[in-house]
Amino acid sequence: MSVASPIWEMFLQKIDSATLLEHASLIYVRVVPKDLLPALTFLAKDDAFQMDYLKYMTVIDWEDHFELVYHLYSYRTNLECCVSVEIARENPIVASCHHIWPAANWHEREMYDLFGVTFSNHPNLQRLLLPVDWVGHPLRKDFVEQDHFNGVSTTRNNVVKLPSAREFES
Amino acid sequence: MNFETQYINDRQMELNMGPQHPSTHGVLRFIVTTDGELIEKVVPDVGYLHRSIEKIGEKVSYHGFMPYTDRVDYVSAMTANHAYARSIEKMANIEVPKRGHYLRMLADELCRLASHLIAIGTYPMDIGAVTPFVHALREREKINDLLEELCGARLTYNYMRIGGVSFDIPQQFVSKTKVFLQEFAIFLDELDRMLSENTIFIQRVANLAAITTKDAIAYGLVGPNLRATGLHYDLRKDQPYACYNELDFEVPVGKGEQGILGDCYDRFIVRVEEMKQSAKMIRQIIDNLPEGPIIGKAPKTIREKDTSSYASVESSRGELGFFVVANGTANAHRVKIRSGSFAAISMLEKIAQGVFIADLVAIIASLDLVAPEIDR
Amino acid sequence: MSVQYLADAAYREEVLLFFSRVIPGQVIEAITLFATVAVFFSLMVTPIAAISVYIERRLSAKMQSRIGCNRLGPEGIFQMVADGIKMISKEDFMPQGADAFLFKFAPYLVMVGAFVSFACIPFSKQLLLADINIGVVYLLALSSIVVIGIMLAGWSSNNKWSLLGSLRSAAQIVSYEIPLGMSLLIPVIITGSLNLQEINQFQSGGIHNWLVFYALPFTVPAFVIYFISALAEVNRTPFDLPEAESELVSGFHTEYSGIRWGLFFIGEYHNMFLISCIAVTAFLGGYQKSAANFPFVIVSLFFMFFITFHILTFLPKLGFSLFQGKNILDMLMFHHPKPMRRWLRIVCLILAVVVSILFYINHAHSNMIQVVTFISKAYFLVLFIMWLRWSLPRYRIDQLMDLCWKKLIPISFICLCGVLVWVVLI
Amino acid sequence: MWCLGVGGIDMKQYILDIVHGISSIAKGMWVTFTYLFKPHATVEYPEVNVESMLPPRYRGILQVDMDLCISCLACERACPIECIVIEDVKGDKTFVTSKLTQKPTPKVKYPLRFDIDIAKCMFCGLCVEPCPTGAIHHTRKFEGSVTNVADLTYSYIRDTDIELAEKQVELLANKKEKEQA
Repeated sequence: MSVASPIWEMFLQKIDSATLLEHASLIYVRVVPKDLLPALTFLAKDDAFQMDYLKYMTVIDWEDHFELVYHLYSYRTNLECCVSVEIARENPIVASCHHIWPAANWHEREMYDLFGVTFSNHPNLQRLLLPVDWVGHPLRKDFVEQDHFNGVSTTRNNVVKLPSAREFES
Repeated sequence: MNFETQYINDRQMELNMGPQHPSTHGVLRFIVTTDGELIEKVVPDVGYLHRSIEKIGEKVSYHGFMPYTDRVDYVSAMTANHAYARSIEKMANIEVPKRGHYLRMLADELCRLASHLIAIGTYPMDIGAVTPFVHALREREKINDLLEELCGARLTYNYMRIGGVSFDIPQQFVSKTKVFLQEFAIFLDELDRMLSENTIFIQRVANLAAITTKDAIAYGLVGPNLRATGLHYDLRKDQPYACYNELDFEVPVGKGEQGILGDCYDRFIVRVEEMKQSAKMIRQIIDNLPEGPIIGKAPKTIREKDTSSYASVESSRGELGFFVVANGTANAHRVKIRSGSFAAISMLEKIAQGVFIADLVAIIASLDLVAPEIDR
Repeated sequence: MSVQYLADAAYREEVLLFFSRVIPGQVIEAITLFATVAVFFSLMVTPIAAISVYIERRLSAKMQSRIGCNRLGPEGIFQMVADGIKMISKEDFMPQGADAFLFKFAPYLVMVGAFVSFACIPFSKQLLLADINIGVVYLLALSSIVVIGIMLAGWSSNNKWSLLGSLRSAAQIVSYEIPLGMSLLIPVIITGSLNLQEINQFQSGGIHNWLVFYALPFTVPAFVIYFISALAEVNRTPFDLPEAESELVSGFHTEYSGIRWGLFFIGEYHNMFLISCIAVTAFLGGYQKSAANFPFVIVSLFFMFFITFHILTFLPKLGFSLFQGKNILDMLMFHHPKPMRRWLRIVCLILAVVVSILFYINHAHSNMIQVVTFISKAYFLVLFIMWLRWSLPRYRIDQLMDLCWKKLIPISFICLCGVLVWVVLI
Repeated sequence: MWCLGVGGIDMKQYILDIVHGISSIAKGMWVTFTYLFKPHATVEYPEVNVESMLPPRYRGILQVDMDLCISCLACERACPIECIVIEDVKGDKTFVTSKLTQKPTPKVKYPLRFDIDIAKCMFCGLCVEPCPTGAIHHTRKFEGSVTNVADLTYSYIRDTDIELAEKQVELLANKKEKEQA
């Protein structure tokens, strides 16, 4: 399904601020944050697309901004595309799309946990993988790991670098 | 997830199932509010096995990341290798020779057998029958011996390289696989007699936590769990990769023999059928292995400029995909791993309502959840 | 016929005389009875429970294509001793917040329920500890003591999981007592007496006199129902819900350790042997002489010779090496060479067959032969229970209840009425 | 005797369930019974020498053959965990026959320290692949239990290698003097 096919033309008229590009045979729909939700609902509900399967949602940290990627696929029309949107790095707020795909519930919680992206009207936005009292969001590029967590040191001295390594009796 | 144990009312109590519990597969924890036997609400608490493999992906070169992909799903590690290799090959458009594809398929199918053996072994053990588990492990040991001969390791293989595979098959590998396939057929027949028709097993498992196809797709369920709901979708058939189109095999789909379509029994039967299909495929692969090199031309250090690629493989727990974003340096900018168990456990809260505690254990086992895939 | 064989020893009169001035007669009677039960027990039944622990481990290993315990002593026989020592030497702590007195008291209740009900089982014509003329009622009463013990254990160990386990077992045992009682009534009706000794005398003669075949369409299902509900009484698979490892960690005895856990463990194996003894006395013609005894006797004699021969051939080697000063632990890891092991098995088998034929010929005279036939028949059922455990999954609590109330009780009613009609007409 | 369908339960189905139940349980138990006569599939580990049973490609604990090592640091770069540490010194050129290609490969740098932290190593085999002379290779040893983790840092340098390194440095030094003179 190349980019120039009629379906995508119809999509562009519907969501005019979107731009299409292609990486490694995967169609990217770059969208402005304002009409992220309309684009997603259109892709999910429209009978030309019927993208009912949200493969995953992820955030890419480009040092100056976040890029939020939704990878969608549809079982009926065998269409696949990535909707991506650029959001600010400092406390980004995005509308949650768990009402369209319930699968998004846990993906959004993981994004909140590892990147710090808060999703508005999410039913239960808490940390998913990390302990409740963890400070910071590890997958961000500027994350610095404290050397103690609840009194447990998080670093192990690199034995190899010490000069006095022991003799190996082969 | 804040869990001060509130005192709900005099009829309900909060039960902590896991992370040290005999029947949570790997390190998972379930906060169960129950009145003793019937479960009112299950809240899974994950993250005990979170090693942040995605952060390691940003620190290690493309070739160096391959051993870490084994650790994403250590029960069927070959499929994770295969998915990562395909994603990088797609990005840097590297050609894999035909024999390389065939060896990859052989390793994938052997690993699918090993993983399903664990799935159908631990499933009856959680329901009480201990012997099938030990026999399933005995068969899995034979597969581990074969894979050990092929690539040198038993669990975390690191067998595939970007552009192909690292070793060719040793001399008597084909005859040893044939001997294994015969013994495996005997085991499958025993398994049917011991479990698939056993009334206690059927009573315990039929009509339990049935999932409709619509809900499964909405929650992103994949693999045998999705096929058990009746949807005929398999990556190897619908988006064929690595010469799967040259093999002939059927995709088993749940038929609702013992009760509602998509219940725990269907998930079990779909996995047993898949093992038969995989055994058939292995026989076809070792019969007509093409000649030729086993690895294509892949540059020593891969440097890709701001492209990203996603490739997925039908692992034993459904679609396992790697989304890799490159930024021109020798290391990947971002590696996102999409795994089957993550979707399955996010659905547990919905399907495990109003069941018994004994059934919750059976549902967890039927979804074939594996902790490393959920927490990555 | 109320003469107790062992209790009739000479010392009873002096004891009576000495205490009669202090304690009334009946209390002394009861004390001497329990004394003999305790002595009899340590000699006869506890070794059988210990052997069945070892055999269950080896049998389950064989069924799972494993080897099982074969390190301690030849063929791993001293594993029994090692288990015992471990149980005694391990520390048995009490969880914080546990109800101290009940926690300590629960194992004894379970143990008493299992041990004391052996008093009325007739092992042979003379070897019967207490010729209680209400034997069957005595047995049913004791099985409810075990329920109290399990509930106490579950409640007092201050752990939600064990509380769940004990409540499950209470529901299970109480509801399975009805089919148990029903099916045990049938031999009582046929023989007309509650006393187990008379039930057994009624079945003398060959296999055709066994009560199982007495009113065929009704007593065979009654035996099957008795066996199933006895399994539920004892929490063995497919009814081992109270200690379901995969759900409730290990049910009511999660918090126990050391000898307290040991008491539960021994209690379980005693109960298993007890229900098979009752089944044999009530339905399968107890110690009576019959041609059908051959397979049972051969198997159990083979086991006995197997264990004694291995210990006999091991002792000189042990003595010799002790003389040489080797330390005992290495010696215990002793294996016979392979050919010798095969030879020993063949010799044991031949000897078992010959001795069982001898037993069959002069069966009526000696009391010991009757005991051996009775135990080997009971032990065959114990092996069957073990075989069940390693091949069947577990029932859920509501299916368990459904099986009991919807299937077992109706059928046992039908059998009971059938036998009533049968006894009246024929 | 008992008219079918009384009391709301279908009598035929009731009996069929019982018959099916007993027959399927009996089939299952027959399978476990047949296992009583089949040989065991397990191996008694301490008695049986498992190392000899392992296939030739088994990836066990690493071993480095210092005579072949030309200290090209390929293995140190390839290791994703960075658990290999090599310090070397430049010396006179000599030739070493590589185990893989049997061709003489030039050896310019001489290692003074070659340590691998086996505790961190995941035996992935990525270091063995790029080695030109096949110096670093897997053995079939897998028993790596030690009392102190530091004991698992194996250092493969022997005294002869250090003397060889010093000798080559002097050779190179006086060769340089000869060129300047």
